[in-house]
Amino acid sequence: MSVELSPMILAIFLPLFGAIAAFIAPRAAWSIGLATLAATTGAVIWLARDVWAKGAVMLPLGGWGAPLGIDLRADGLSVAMLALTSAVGFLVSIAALDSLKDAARQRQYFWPLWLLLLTGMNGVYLSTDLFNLYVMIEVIALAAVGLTVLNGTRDALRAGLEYMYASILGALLFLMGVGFVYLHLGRLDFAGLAGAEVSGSLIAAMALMFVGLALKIALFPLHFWLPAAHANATAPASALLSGLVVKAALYIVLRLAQYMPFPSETLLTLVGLMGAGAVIWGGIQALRAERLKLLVAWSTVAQIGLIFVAFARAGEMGLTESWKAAALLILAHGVAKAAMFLAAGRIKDEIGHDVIRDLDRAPIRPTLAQFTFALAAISLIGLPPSLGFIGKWSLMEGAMAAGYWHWVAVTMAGTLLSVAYFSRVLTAFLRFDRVRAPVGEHQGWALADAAPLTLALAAIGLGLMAAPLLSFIEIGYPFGVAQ
Amino acid sequence: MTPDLIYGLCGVAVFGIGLVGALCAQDRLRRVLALKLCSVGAGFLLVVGAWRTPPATPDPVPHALVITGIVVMVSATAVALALIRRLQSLEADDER
Amino acid sequence: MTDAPLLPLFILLTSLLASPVLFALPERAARLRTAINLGMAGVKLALVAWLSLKVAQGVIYDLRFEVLPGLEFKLQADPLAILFIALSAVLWLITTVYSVGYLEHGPHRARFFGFFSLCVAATVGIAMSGNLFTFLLFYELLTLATYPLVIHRGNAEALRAGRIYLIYTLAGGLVLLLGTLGLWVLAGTTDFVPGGVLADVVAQNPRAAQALFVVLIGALGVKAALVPFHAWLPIAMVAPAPVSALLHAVAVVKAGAFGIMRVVYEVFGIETAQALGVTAPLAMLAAVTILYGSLRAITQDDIKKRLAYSTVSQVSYITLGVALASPIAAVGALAHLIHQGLMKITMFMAAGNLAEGLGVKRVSQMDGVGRAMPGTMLAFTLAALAMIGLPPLAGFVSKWYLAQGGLAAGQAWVIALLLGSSLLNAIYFLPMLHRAWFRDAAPEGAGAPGRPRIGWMLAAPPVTTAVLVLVAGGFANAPFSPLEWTRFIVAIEYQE
Amino acid sequence: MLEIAAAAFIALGTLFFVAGTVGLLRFPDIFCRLHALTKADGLGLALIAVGVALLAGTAGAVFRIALVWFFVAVASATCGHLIARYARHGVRHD
Amino acid sequence: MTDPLVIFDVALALAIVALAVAALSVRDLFAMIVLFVVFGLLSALAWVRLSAPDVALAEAAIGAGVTGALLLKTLHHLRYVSGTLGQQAAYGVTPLTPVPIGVTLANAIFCGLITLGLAVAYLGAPAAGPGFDALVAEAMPRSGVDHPVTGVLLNFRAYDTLMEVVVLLAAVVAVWQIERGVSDAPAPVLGEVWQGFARLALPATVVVGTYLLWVGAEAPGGAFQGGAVLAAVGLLLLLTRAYVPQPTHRGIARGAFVLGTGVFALVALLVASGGRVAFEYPLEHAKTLILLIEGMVTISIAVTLAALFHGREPVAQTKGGRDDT
Repeated sequence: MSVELSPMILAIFLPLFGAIAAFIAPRAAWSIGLATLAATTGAVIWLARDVWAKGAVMLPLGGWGAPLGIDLRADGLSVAMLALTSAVGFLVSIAALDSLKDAARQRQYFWPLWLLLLTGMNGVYLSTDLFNLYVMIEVIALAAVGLTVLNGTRDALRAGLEYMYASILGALLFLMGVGFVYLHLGRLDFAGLAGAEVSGSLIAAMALMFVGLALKIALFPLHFWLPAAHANATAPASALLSGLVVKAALYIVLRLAQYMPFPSETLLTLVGLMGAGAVIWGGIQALRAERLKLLVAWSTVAQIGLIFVAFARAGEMGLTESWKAAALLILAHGVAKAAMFLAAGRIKDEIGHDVIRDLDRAPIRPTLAQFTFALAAISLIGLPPSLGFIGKWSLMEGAMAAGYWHWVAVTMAGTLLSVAYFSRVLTAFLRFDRVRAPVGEHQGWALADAAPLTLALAAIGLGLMAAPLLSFIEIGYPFGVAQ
Repeated sequence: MTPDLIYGLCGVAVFGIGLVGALCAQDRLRRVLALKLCSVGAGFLLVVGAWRTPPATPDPVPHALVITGIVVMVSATAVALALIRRLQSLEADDER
Repeated sequence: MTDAPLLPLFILLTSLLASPVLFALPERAARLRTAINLGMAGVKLALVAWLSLKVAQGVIYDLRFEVLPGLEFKLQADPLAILFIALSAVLWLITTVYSVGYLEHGPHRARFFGFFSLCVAATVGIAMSGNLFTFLLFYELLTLATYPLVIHRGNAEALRAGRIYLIYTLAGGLVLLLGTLGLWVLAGTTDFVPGGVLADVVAQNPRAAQALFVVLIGALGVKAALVPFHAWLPIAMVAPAPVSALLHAVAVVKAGAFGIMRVVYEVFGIETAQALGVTAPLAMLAAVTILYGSLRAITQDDIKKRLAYSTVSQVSYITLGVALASPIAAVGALAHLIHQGLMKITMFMAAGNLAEGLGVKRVSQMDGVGRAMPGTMLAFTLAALAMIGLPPLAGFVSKWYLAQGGLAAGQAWVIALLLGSSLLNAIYFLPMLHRAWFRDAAPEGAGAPGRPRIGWMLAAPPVTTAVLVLVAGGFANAPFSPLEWTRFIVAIEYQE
Repeated sequence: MLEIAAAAFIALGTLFFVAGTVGLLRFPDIFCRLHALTKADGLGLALIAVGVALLAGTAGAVFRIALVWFFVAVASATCGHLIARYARHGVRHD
Repeated sequence: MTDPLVIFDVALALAIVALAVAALSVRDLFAMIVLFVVFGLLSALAWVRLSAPDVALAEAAIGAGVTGALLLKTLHHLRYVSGTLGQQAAYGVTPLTPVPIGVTLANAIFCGLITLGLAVAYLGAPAAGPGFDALVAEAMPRSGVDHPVTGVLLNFRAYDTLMEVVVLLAAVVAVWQIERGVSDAPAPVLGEVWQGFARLALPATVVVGTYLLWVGAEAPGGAFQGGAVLAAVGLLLLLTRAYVPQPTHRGIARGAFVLGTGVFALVALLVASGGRVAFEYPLEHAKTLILLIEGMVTISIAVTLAALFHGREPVAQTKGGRDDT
């Protein structure tokens, strides 16, 4: 009797077993963690090959099949998200080895929490059931809160508690939405949603789920919890939270938009307006932020806004294409923001603080981390040839073709704002006339910088891979076409 | 006036009350409690939804879902309470 | 077909790949760094020579790589590209020698040369871009690569200048993105094709085409320092001398002017642009810039600032030549692309030598410097006279063709403009020459005659470029001279 | 017949509960209130348990009802004790 | 003539709503928790009325019982660290900044409107139409159990249930992580009567918990309800100091936390052979496997809930109580 493995099951179960092992054996946690990440990445590659060869693949768990049972489904988009998660996760894990090397206790808990987080995220990307999604986002929420407060400082705990409240409330709004879906349809799988007629309770369900997810995504004006939480967490945790965790809820919004009969142009405009608000407000706050990590966190708020603008860029008619722009921006932000948070953490560690105004007073210059930060900024600003640029290009192209000039204007304003706030940081990196002590020479290579640098280079280089990337995420994903 | 209607409205009301608490309550403990009220409200909706016609044998699936929801909620509550305890300890240390 | 289809890519990679290596080199490894720098510059020069030969034989290079569906990263090596690459390859080598000498003991050399290399790679990329999308890519890369060079000194003044530079150029880049997108949406392609790709659009929707023209020229005008987008250029002269030399002669300003050429000739097409009625306003704008730059130059005491305003004025000759829409003027414009580069780089390197060797930074300190540094000042004098347009120097050749073109296009006012501008050039350059050669040095102060402490790596480059100025003017009709090559290009652009 | 008896028991039990509740609301201090609650509710519960047991069909059910009565009685006695103790001495820690 | 039970239903619903309002508005936090527990119990009663005894059991045991215990424990801790243990009532332990009444009012109106909207949507919902009941009825014979809710939990939607246990695991990992270095509030002395009660209650609770687990296969009850009741045993042990967690017990505790998840996931994975997929139990072994999973999950739930109540990880007390950087 041989066990038949499926890559989808492995993508969820490997991190789960890894988390269990890492929790039971704290001393070996880091090696278990890295091995698990490597194995999970392998499973995702296996899955990607399957999807590439066969198109979307399904797995009816327990053999029951939806709607009674729960199906796992992988198509281009979900594999792209899985790949983003495991690749970024792997590199962040490597970086975590170094940045947690002096904190035994943090290290001991980092790995089980992070692997549980990975379980939850992979589960989200493969799920096709609304209630299952609710459970998954709770797994993510608890593990993410644990990571947020890993360093145990008072600010981190305060931020973590706010995050927890927002997260639970978001999940409960989602659950209430699930209740309304059940009330109306009598089933909870995506396929059931796809053919549903629009009714009052379905609109209520959608509104509840959207608001709940927006709370988890930190979409303006529900972003209040994010900057403090992401800025005060320890660097690898920040990278995971900002780069990956937010994306899980974003992905659910994309899926819901795919399967829900989207009711109106007005709603899409509203979503776009919220995104525009985030772009502007996040940009202004980033300009005013005094600390490096806070600036980076506010830039996450702005970037999330941009993703929603991309989603709304061409109205209801353009939705069949717009999601691709949003997906590209999601991938771009995931890679670049992880790199940026890791780099910011390195800079903070080396210099000893992260007050932007005084960064240039330090005689120590972590050159490579600063370089990494700059590369990540290029992608986040959206300068060519980075993936961020390609995403922004798709956004503006669609908006322009549809004559939605206001979204073009918002994007340009957001770009200028991001130039302004990132140049504050770059200026501090390159200023030398206020240093008290002689500046050390070239800092040389540090192994801790390897992971963030790789991520930043990927954020730039993936821009040139955009065409194959796009054709991959289109596999098995007939957006806007009811199944 | 059937029980499902009565309790359905009751659930919606409890959810709304919880929402008010989650947004307005200032005490940390009270906010946790408010969130728990929201979850009970959502539970009501699902249990009521199980009462499809004919109401003789309610649908078991939502029942299972609500049980799952209750366990998930107690986990989340425990984490939130642990955060509150730790935070309060730290803040009390600061005052001294 | 070709025997080395990837040749353009190799030319791009010589400097693009040199850059990370230079970044990674430790600060101490000065000799290795110099070796890599000069070696790569030499290799590039050889490759460019090979490429020019091939292109002259009619070989077509065309490299494509799909980035988004239908949207390509495209490198091509047409004669216009060769013109610009050749300029950058020659001047890179010379400037590298100069920079090595200039920065001999300065800080952050690894960083400097890394970005320097990247900057040249961007320039080469701009030259070889086969479509506006690729052009945009390298245009932004150029901005990013030059910013650290501009603020190399790392003090408050440099950072302020850098910030202004970044705001101007990135905003310009953003507008260029808008224009590129507009082109993509309107025409469905961003390719550079002689004769343009917008004929249909202009016929159907002239307003949109006009708007597109304004957006594109506005975006490129920032780097080309067209009034009113010129303010960054005089401020950015706080950069070290080799950077200023490169910025003014090859990289940034020329990238803008080159972009205007591509847009007018190969996006709109000269006939379409004329039909659209947009060339005349562009010519007027160029004329205003020429006069404005010269007028401002007169009052500047800082040598580099005076040179910077002179650049504002001189680069617009190129735009003027393009906008006059006559083949002869076009020859002048293209020749000036080269000639202005040679002249201006000479002057900036000379100015750098004055500052390094004698501490002279202001015009008022220049008394008697000719005797202290005769070689450098001879080169400076030659370049200044060429700028004014003294025959048979290089500047004269381009002005001559521009004037001819103006006449041919029935725009006689161009002659007046050129004469006026030459007069202004004389007004601001001749006093400098007078001070340098005919005044005695002040007994004390910065310009005091002493032993100038500059090595051959600083002294030789300006002399070399001055000789090139002489040669380019004197042998303008020789085969493979810039002028000959521009005639070849104009024949293509005007589809004769 | 059995049903009438059961109804009577339950009604009587409810009466005790009402009395206990009135005591809880009306009595002046904590000890009196405890007294009313524990006494009246204990008896009320017993009466209701008997009434329900009369209606129950099987012996097993009767046994379970008895268990319910027993545990509630023990628990309420313990709770009453703890409350009284707290009211008398306050919380003590070791 | 309306059904007399309707009056009961309306009264119960009103009581539930009133308790919810009271719990949020009462000033004394202790009273708040008590009102909340009553609210939970009445909700459970309402769910019995809606023929959902499993849910009612779970809500009474976990939603009201364990949650109430957790809240009380936290309140006790907060009063201890803020030095207000001696006071009669606990009027808030978080330092409050006064909020303009307008803001509160606006929030309340906003939530009211949302609730009104939801109520309208609910009333407009066509509650008729097919649910899962037919599908469940059809699939029950192949599930290996006789009770539909257990069938759904451990077979049809076993994946959800696995993830729910994972949530519990995540919670206990997070709590151990969060509470490191927090010193424990002294437990109150409860006296001999209480000790005696605990001696009586302990064995009874164990029996009830095990019974609930066992009966789950054919009647209301199951792993979660059983686990919660067994967790009460843990609570009793902890409160009576019959059991004091020691640092040396951590390994066992970790093992107990992950036991349910681990066994559940392993079984789910290992049954996937011979054309079956994950979670597809072979019919002849379904009952055994489900019972195995339920048993392990029950142990994990009981230990985990008790650990959540106890809070911090038992560590050797070093100076200052903190062993981290």
